[in-house]
Amino acid sequence: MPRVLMKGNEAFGEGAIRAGCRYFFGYPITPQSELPHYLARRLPEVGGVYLQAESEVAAINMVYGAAAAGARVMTSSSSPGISLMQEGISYLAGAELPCVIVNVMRGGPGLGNIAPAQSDYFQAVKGGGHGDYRLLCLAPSSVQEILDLMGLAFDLADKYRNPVMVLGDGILGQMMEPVELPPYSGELELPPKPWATTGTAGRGTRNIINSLYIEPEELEAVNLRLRAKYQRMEEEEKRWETYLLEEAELVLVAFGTMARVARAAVERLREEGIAAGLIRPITLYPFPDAPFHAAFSRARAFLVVEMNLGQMVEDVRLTVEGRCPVHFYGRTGGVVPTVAEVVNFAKEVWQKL
Amino acid sequence: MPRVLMKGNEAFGEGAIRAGCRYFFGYPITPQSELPHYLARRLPEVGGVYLQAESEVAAINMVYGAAAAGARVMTSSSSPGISLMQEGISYLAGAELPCVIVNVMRGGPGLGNIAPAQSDYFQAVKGGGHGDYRLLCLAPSSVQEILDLMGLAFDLADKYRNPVMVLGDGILGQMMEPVELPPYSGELELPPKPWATTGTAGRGTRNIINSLYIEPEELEAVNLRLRAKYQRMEEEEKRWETYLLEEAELVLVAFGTMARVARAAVERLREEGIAAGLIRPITLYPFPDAPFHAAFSRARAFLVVEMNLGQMVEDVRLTVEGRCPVHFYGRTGGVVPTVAEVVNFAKEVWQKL
Amino acid sequence: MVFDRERCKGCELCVTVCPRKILTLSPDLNSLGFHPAMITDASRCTGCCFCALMCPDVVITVLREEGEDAARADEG
Amino acid sequence: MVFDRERCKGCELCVTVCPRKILTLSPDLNSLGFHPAMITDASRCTGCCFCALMCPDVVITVLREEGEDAARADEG
Amino acid sequence: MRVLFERTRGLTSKPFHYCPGCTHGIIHRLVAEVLVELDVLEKTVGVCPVGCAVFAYEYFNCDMIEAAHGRAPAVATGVKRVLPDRVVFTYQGDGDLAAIGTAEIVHAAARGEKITTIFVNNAVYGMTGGQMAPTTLLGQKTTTTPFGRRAEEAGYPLRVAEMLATIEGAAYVARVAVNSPKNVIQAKRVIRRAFEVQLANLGFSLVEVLSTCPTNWGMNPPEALRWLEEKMIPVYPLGEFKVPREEREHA
Amino acid sequence: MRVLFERTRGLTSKPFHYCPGCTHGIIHRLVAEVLVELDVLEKTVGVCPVGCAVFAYEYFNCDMIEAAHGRAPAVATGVKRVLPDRVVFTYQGDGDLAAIGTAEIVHAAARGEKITTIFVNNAVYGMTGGQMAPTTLLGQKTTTTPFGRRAEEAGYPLRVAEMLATIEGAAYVARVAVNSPKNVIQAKRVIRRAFEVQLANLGFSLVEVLSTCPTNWGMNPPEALRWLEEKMIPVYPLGEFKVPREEREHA
Amino acid sequence: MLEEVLLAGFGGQGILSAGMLLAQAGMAHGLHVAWIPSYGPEMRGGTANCGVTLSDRPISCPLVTEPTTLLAMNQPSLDKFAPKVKPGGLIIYNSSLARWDGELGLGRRLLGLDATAQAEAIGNVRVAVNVLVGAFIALTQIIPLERVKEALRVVLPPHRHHLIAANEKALEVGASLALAKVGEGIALR
Amino acid sequence: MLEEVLLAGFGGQGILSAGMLLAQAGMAHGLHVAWIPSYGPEMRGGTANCGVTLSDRPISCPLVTEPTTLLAMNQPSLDKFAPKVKPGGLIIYNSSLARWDGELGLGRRLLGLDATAQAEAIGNVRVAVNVLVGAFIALTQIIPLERVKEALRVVLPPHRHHLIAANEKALEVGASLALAKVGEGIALR
Ligand SMILES: Cc1ncc(C[n+]2csc(CCOP(=O)(O)OP(=O)(O)O)c2C)c(N)n1
Ligand SMILES: Cc1ncc(C[n+]2csc(CCOP(=O)(O)OP(=O)(O)O)c2C)c(N)n1
Ligand code: SF4
Ligand code: SF4
Ligand code: SF4
Ligand code: SF4
Repeated sequence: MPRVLMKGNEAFGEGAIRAGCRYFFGYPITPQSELPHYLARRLPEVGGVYLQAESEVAAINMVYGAAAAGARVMTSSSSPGISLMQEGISYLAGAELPCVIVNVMRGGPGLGNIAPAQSDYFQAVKGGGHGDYRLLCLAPSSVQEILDLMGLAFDLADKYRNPVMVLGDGILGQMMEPVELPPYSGELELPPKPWATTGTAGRGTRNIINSLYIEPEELEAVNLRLRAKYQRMEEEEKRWETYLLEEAELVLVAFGTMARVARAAVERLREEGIAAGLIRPITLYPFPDAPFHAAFSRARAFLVVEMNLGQMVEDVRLTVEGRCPVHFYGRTGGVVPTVAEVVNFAKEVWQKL
Repeated sequence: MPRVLMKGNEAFGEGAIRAGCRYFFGYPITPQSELPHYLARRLPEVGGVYLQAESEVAAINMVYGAAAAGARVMTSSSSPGISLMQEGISYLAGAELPCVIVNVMRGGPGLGNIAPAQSDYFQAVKGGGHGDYRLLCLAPSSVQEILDLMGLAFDLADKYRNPVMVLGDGILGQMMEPVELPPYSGELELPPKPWATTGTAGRGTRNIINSLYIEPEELEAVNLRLRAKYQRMEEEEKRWETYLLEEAELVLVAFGTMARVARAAVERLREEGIAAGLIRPITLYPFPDAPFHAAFSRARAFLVVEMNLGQMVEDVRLTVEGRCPVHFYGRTGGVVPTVAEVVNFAKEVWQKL
Repeated sequence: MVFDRERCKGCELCVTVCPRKILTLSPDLNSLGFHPAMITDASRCTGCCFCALMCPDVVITVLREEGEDAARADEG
Repeated sequence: MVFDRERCKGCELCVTVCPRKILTLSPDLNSLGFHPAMITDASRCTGCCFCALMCPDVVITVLREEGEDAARADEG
Repeated sequence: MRVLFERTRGLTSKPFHYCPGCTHGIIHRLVAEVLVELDVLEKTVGVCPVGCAVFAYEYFNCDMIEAAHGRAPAVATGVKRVLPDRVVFTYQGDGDLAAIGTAEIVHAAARGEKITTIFVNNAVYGMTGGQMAPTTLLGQKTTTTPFGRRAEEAGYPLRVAEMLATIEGAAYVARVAVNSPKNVIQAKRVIRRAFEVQLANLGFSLVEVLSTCPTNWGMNPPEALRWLEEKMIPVYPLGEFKVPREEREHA
Repeated sequence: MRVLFERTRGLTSKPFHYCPGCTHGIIHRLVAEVLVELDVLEKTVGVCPVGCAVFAYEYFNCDMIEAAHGRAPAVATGVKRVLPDRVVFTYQGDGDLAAIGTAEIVHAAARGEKITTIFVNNAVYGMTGGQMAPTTLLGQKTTTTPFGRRAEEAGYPLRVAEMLATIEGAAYVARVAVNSPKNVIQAKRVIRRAFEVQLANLGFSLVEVLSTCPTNWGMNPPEALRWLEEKMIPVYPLGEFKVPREEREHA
Repeated sequence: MLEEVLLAGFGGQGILSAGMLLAQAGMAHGLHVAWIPSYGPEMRGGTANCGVTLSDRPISCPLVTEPTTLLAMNQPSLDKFAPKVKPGGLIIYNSSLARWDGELGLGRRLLGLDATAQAEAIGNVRVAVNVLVGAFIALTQIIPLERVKEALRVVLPPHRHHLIAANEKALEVGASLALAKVGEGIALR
Repeated sequence: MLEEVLLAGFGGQGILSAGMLLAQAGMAHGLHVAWIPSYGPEMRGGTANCGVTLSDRPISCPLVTEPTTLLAMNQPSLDKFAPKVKPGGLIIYNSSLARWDGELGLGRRLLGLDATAQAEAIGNVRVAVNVLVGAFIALTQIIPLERVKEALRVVLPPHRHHLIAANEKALEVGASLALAKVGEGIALR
């Protein structure tokens, strides 16, 4: 398999193309701009459409239109731009339209900066928009995984007719790593979308894409149908990776770039004789509880490390439910915790156990 | 004290005026439109400015400008409109600008409907926008309390230089109840805002309102300063009401309109000999944990009731941390659980204890 | 002319624009609670369709016996 | 003429617009790593200020001895 | 029996929910008739606004999408880019298009997006209870200009057709009214023209239709027609503001 | 010694972070000089965009606010409504104003908001790495139009001054360029005029300034000035597109 | 004492104001009150209804889901809400526009008054709803009729004060018709 | 084996491409590699730096916070990053634009090469950074120099392929200068 050096932002794009995505609507923002640059070049080559929208608000609504028309479609942005998409995301969820949204997170709040961060976790997994909806949320931690998860993202979006968010950060977007890139095989056989609004010709009945249900009981029924989907996701789609978890007494928990740092920290802690291990959630929603349950028998403490001031730690605490202490170490505003910092903090936790 | 019959939406407006708010920027949306209608009439009477913005995005940014200029200022909307404000809210938090945002929640996701709901709880308390910020969030449950909490909201916004969200719902906005309305005394003495951008004349130094800190360490310092504020809020601003909590074995938890229904349910349960009680959080962030701690000694179960599919219940579970079972009953999409439904569900829970 | 009574909301736009003034609202209510429009003197209708063009609820169908046109043309 | 050397980014806009062609970039670098602009023959400067008007970094101050204007006027 | 006028199959049989005398209904009919007459109903995808026409998906007898408030042109763009051989239109009110959706309509025009927009200007926000719209006339009372719109605080009426006509990608921009049979006939001609421009791939087309809102204007329907004629048309003159380049050259 | 030209106190002493030869710096200086000459610096509040001028708050020697991308006109509106006797201006790029901020600028104009907007049109998104702007010329290569902007996919250049001039509340709308000393002098005159319109409470004023982006145009600074002259000005003609009503009547 | 009144009818029949009238009068009479409209899709000419709670104790839940009294101004309202009335509750309907043929049971009392006709006789159809309100007051005696009349002055905007007389008349007509019917015995269905 | 290289200098000195060159060559040589730029505010003409990790084991953390080697192309980069180099690490700097007078300690090795001057001699200032890269390769032997030369073909876009010779030359010059200096003994500071 040929290995090539690829930027994370390009891998989002190439992964999308290989998943059969032919439509991109977006608005430039650092640190994800190489993604639109890549697709502006690459999509025309495969007969697709790259369109720079006038804003993120327009972009997400173009995605809505293209998804309604039955296409595999995506957008991408970074934190402030994703905030602007919240109404549109809620509409996509409400109208049950599949699409993929990439957030290459940067420092916040406000204009913040363009350094890497993970402080949009809550927004992604609890619903930054209005209403009782959820996004299926994937968190790659290497360039290869970006490529792979983009394929999964489009499949899951179609499977559940739900928007899927792929959460990256400035480092993941900017860094290059070798990836295995099989020769590109062209068009995929994609699942049919008989519900799409493509004109009634040849169908007879009208298709309608809508999220308005003026009668509360009807809207509740829609919400219950959505919830049933989310429950199905919780049963079928939880994904995670563990590292040295079996005999771990101190369990680090981290996602994305932070999981790379945490993994190196686990290695160093092991070198120093501390029985550390790692849980890396790959799906952030649904949040993977199984590895925690597996860890309870031996774990004496959990240590959640994030590039924020404590967000995923809440889901960990909801999972652990007081069974053992949950600690947190985070840096924010674009500061990336170093391996040394995490190791030091972990040792402090360990000593106090 | 004269009592007058007043609509909740009008009480938001009158409460703001009595708190010294003279600037309103907003965009119409049901079920909160009586609020702008009221202020369009009332603000000119007190020398204030009512301005209908071209959108919620513009409205929240006008609020940003007016707050930067040192004014007490507010906006209001309902769910989809609040989603559109998420970027602006994150900027307000990042630039530490005080203001009040009213969300009269309706059924979602998407266009949903205009019936009452509480499904924007997550968005309000976990941060629907990007970054590590928090809104101070107040939840009135009667028209009188709307009037009172609006005053508190403006004071807290100024005290913390942070946006404050007041969460209502369609019922609270639309219903009329008698309120005590002391004769209006006119101008308030408001705290000075030496940081406001009002022109350098008479000051010499320049004031700058900003949320951009290109160096990660600087942005982190800002975030840590914000966190220190949030911790101060957690120490000083938690507010709640309890009802028959002292001897309660089954503790209902509800906010806003739902707390009215829950209170009636507690009364009925008591009539039926079940030792029910109620915790009604008034601040949703910071979430009031004290009454839970007070309840642990006797409580055998918590029952959270919401007009959504389960949002505040997460904060309850984070507070209870597995100490005793936490149950949930919710309706969504604009359906309001009736007293009878809540009573029935509570009895089921009770019987299984 | 055929009025779809149950769709009519009694807005009187047809009544207003009829050049012959032969439309009016009927005194009784339809099930929506509106007084539906009706024609008072069908024989004077020229088939100009102004009423149908202006009816916001697409209540009116205008029909015409073959050959009727010529007969009416000289009337007005 | 005074150039604030350390602000200059060597963009050459001043050089381009000088009607007398008496500006150039100096061969040495300033601390930003740019070759700053300099004047080659101050005596030929007419004080037209074109350079200062075009300098995006407000590097240039144009000064003039009293009475100098008249002396230069007939030169060009 | 000859049928001089009958309900078009471009509409479903569902009765409109509009207020008595609201001319939204006339405009619906015209659009539906044009789609049938151009024989494109089966390949049309319509996009509804948020506004009184929010339920338009129940009336137009073709595939329909409900867009977020103001975003119909973006949604239509998404559809058209995926399905360039379909006919795509948006139907939008003046709050939807001229306020919250300003950026979306300007840029759909700037891109020369091959869609058709039916823009219903009734000088007020109908659905939400009669608030001021960008198109509200000076002096007009609404629920948010209770003392009448004053330019000093609330600005001036926005002339959308004139503004969009300055944009290169806008191939056809016209304003019509539906206050009289004559104007209704003309409106239909213009709407047809707008769709023909789309079918000929000439660029973006928009028809601004002056319409009534008896409910929020506080008038009965015939009065509302007169108000439209007497007050609105002087501020919003009817006519074609932009025609496709070729036609201009031949003129 | 007579000073023919010196740094204005309207600017702080902070060196600009702009690329070598970027004419953002010239425009900053002109605005600062005008504020000093009109003697309003101490009562001015400026609003910065998101774009290369994002750090403008470090350069203008007056109170400054950093707005969200595109929202400067809304922010300025908030300020001006609270402080009607202050001078309020926005400084915005063509991504900021003509793309994401379209609705805000159109409606600030429609409201006749008494603010002044300095609109820097450099035909590209500078800060984020040279993507297409709404003002990018046809055929121009950018990072998101790698094969040159084609109208078919990416639409036509938006002429902001011409579009805004159709709006009643816009009192003064003009386009200038800063590619030559002569044009710089004219630009300053026009910017001064725009602020005078604000001071006279006549309504909204906007100056579109054609500016260079040598970095993203891939040219050296003198080449960029020539490109502006030869390519941009023909598409974006200079001139006053709207002057206050009084002046029009006297003309 | 707790009365949960549901008023329902066509938009334009003055349902919401009639509810406010009750709430205002109740408040003036020293009761705890709450008024909640159902604000459906902003379709004009649709249906309108509101709930009014009148109580001598603080009102926990202001929502009226099982009314003790229904005032129904048209057929759809009567059909829809009559079955929701509490056992033993009261239903007063506008027999000019609605009729009841079904079963109710559970001791609910049913009273039809030709409110629209009465209002036309008074000279203003729009006061019809107050015929039902007057009847409700007369039958329950929850608030003195005088208080309700006084409340008209607060609830009606000044430019409608010329309609006070007609409204008072409607209240009176309703009250006396109801009392007369009580004399006749209200149907128990 | 694990090398964490930090390359730093002015924007425009080709720092990022030089890092990519190392990563590409490392990958071709069968190593695990990662490349991370620091992407500061998009101010042109500022500083640029990137980290390259080269390892024979999978790379856990691709961030280079304590480099084993620093390649510094100008004074600010040298000043800023030299103190961050791991104990025993290697620092190679462009002595045409930077000088080091301070203390380093911890066994770090310091080597100054007049890269800019050498590049000018070669005929293209922009290849200067590869003088340092060549030196790094020669001193660490982590990848054969040939592999690095081959990688030029991948990293340089086709329209820059005419520059391959100059780049190769710079790599060679750097390598031989470094080996010569090693002969002389690299300063331990
Ligand atoms: C984001 C958002 N903001 C506001 C609303 C509320 N809203 C619904 S329709 C409407 C305006 C309708 O006016 P117009 O577009 O003129 O259409 P009309 O009803 O007059 O036909 C508004 C503000 C909404 N649904 N979503
Ligand atoms: C909501 C949001 N979207 C996108 C961005 C990224 N962004 C920053 S500046 C900019 C465009 C800058 O271009 P322009 O306004 O033309 O100014 P210039 O840099 O050319 O001076 C963009 C898209 C952002 N910061 N926020
Ligand atoms: S125009 Fe139509 S809806 Fe109106 S009265 Fe005539 S038939 Fe009825
Ligand atoms: S214009 Fe200014 S920055 Fe450019 S070279 Fe001349 S002095 Fe230097
Ligand atoms: S509110 Fe106005 S626009 Fe809406 S349906 Fe009624 S009359 Fe028509
Ligand atoms: S990127 Fe362009 S606009 Fe930005 S500072 Fe550089 S030259 Fe100026």
